[in-house]
Amino acid sequence: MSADFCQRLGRRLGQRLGAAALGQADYRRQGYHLRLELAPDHLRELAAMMAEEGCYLEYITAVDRGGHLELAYVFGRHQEACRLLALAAVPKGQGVLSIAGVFPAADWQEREVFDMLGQRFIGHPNLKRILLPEDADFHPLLRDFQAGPELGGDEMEI
Amino acid sequence: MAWLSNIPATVWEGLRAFLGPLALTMIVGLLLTLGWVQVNALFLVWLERKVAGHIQLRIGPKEVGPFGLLQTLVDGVKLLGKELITPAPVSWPLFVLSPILVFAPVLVSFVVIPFGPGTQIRDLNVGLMLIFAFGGLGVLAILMGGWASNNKYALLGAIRSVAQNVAYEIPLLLSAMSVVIMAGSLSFQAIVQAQEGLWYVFCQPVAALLYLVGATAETNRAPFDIPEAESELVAGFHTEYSGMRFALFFLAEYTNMFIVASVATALFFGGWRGPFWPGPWWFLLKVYLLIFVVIWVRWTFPRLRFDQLMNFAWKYMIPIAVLNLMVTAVVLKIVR
Amino acid sequence: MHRQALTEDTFYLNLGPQHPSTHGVLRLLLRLDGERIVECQPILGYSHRGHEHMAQNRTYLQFMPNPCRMDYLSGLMYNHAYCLALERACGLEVPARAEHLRVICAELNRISSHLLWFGAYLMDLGAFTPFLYAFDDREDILAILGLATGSRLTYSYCRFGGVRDDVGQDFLEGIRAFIPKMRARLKDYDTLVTRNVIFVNRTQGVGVISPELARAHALTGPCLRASGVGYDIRKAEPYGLYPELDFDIPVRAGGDCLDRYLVRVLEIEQSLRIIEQAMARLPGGPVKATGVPQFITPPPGLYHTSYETARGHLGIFLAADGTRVPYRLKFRVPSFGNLGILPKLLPGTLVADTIAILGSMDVVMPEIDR
Amino acid sequence: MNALLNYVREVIGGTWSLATGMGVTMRYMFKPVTTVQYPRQRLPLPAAFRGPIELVRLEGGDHRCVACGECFRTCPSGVIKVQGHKSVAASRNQGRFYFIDFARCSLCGLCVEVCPEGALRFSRDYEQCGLSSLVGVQDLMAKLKEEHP
Repeated sequence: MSADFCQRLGRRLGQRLGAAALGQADYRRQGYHLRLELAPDHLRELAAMMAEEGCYLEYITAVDRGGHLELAYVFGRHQEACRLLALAAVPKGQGVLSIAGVFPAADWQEREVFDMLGQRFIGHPNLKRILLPEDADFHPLLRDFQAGPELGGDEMEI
Repeated sequence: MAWLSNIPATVWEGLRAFLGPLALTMIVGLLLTLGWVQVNALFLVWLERKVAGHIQLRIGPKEVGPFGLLQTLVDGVKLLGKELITPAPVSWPLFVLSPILVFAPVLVSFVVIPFGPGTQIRDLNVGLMLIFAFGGLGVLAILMGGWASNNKYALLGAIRSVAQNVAYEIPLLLSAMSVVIMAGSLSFQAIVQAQEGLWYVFCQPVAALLYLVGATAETNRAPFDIPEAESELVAGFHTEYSGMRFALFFLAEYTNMFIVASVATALFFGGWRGPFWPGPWWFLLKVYLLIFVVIWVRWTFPRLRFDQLMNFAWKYMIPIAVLNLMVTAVVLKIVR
Repeated sequence: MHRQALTEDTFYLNLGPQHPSTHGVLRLLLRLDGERIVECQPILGYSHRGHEHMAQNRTYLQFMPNPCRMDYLSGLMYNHAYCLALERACGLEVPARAEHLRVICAELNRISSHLLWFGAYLMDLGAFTPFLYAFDDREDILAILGLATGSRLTYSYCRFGGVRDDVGQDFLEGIRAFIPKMRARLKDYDTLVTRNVIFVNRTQGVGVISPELARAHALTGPCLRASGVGYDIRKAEPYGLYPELDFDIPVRAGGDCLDRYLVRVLEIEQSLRIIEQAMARLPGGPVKATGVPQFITPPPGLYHTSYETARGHLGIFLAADGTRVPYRLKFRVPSFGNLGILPKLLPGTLVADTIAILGSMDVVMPEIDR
Repeated sequence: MNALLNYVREVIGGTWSLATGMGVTMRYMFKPVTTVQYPRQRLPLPAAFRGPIELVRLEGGDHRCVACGECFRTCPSGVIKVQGHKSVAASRNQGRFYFIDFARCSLCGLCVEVCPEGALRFSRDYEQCGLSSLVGVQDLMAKLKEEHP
């Protein structure tokens, strides 16, 4: 049953958002069933589709890949195990459309991504820092950020 | 006044000649009352902590004095030594006046508490009325303190306190009224005398229950402690008070408990009546048993919500109290 | 907040960050009309310690003590989840005895977390005594877990490919004595709290969350299951020993505070069942896999692991780059989603309800702030 | 009529639930106290207790540390500094200083686990306090000598 839904979702996503970027993942090892790479412009369309399918937004996160941020949207489903990892490569400094209107849960998730990695979300109702103080002038999860001694950081041997 | 006979005769005679018998009784009574209030509060706080401790599988105070009896005294000394903080934006005359005003009416109520036959500072023929009248003043002081504190939690606590007291004084008075009808007097001595054969708690069980519930609410005790609900309003109306001012609120609360329990004892539990021992012992025993029940209730139940509290008063307690009063009146009319 | 919206009828109240009922350092900026809430804005981050940043500066093993410190109430489960994430990514097998011990300890931890919540929630509602009864029971669990893990709160018991140490006979006997005691206590809790008319009135119909709202706000754990959705990672995507065990997922349909309370109390019973089964079939053998490299290195790629903690769905997202240091490690914490519904839920309720609703969500602030 | 019946049932049911609740607290009041009066009574420490680390003492006050540095490379908080020297008589390296800052140590115990020589163990001392964060900095080698001169 789980596989059925996943296949159907995969087909639909493939039709709408480009089949080439859609891949099956090794669930036992990677923990998600579908992996989708899409253009940032399609994010809101994807969110609308996932809301239609009755999935929920598990989380949004981003990985700093040097020149660009790799935004990761993870959707899950209550009825059966079907997890979608949607990846969108966004050049640093470029905003993407917010999906907070579709998934209210995205409100805080997007704020966290903004807070930690500086990704701006266009159309977000209240995009400001969530965990760090409002006057912080850095984004700590960017790879070039070094916690100085004033933040309690010091050199470590690894 | 037999209970004053131990005072050396010369002092007694001289003072009586100077002041007259009535004034002297008042002064000695006042001094005794002041002392009694302190001792009573010390004991009650200790009792509360000890009972709470054992209900909660702990010991409670044990370090200072035997069984920790002096713990409260030490706490009181600590509070005396603390700074009286007056935050800058408070309205200070009211802020300072409030703890005094909350304590004074409680003290006055002692005038009519009937510890024994004749062991009473004054037996007023409107004794019950006096207690309720002065009891009503306390809420004014709480409102003053809460409002003057210029703190939102304190203000919310004060508002709650006023609404709660307005609602709960009605069933309190109504249930006391049932007893007054039966005894035919507002004087405590007369009411206790009237319970010669049978305590009123057996003739008026509903009124007794209503009185105890109303009294718990009147003294802001859990589960009716919403004016100072610490998990909602931090400390309610006395959030901004420190040191001795806070201690006065505390003292007033425990003395108030004693007074409402005394009134309950006099109204429903036969006052000083009891075999073998002299009256005052019985009276105190009954009072402290009632207080124990109040403490026991506090450490068992969650707190009511504000609107539920009002609902409870207006939808359950007042109708039942009115009904009880009417039934009492009708039955008395038929019987007598 | 918007200054111009401040009319004479409403005022702002800062509930927290130092407040008896915010469970850690949460600040709720409330706009009140009398005692009724018009608007609520949670302000987070008071206990942000930068765990995700720390992860990028430590080897996988060095990060081991950190997950316990995110949600200190279900530290062992976080620890288990972290090991699970790495074991899946590296394809490590865990010996059967270790799997059993992990499940026993994790469920004990779940009970202790629920007990603490139970006590704290009752304290929020003004009843102090159940708090100490719950702590008495919790003390037993902490003592038992201390026997196995050597620690009482931040257990750090699991290791990649197993657990740190084998347990002794005293651990097993402690559990055998604990289970009947806990069952007897649950009966007392039922009489003292669950049936209490004041408690029922305080919680019934308060803070109702519909299943749709719960999905939109990504609620998980007992909060979701109280809204009639039987979603539990232990059943939906079973890990460890769970597929082999027989247990139920308590689901309630009302979505109010009372149902959230009941779901957690029923979960304590189910956890006891799980522990009994795991104890009955506890095999012998090693507790650590052999051949686990000293510096564990998952192959490059993106990994996700789901875990059901006491508060809900914990997701661990790992971007590995083939070194011994995580490239990016993200924790999807359950409380983050559960707290996010608050601005939606609170308007129109009373201050006392705010405390009841906030308490019923069972948020742990250090987990949200990370 | 029905409403009145419900009203009465509500009142009686509510009162009964309160009374049974009070029964529970009254019963607990006479149960034995479960708290431990700490400075006077102490609970036994579990055998696995993960306290601050100490060096395993060998016969003659010696220790096994060879200053390989495994512990300070593993320490997540970076609070360990070890220095050793090669003595002429012994054929291998021997630890001379073992500095650790307990004020920043999180008691994770990874150092004990990775030690290839088994030179470290958990102490049973849980009463650690001091007036400054500097008292946490201790030399375990010196401590070993102090305690067993």
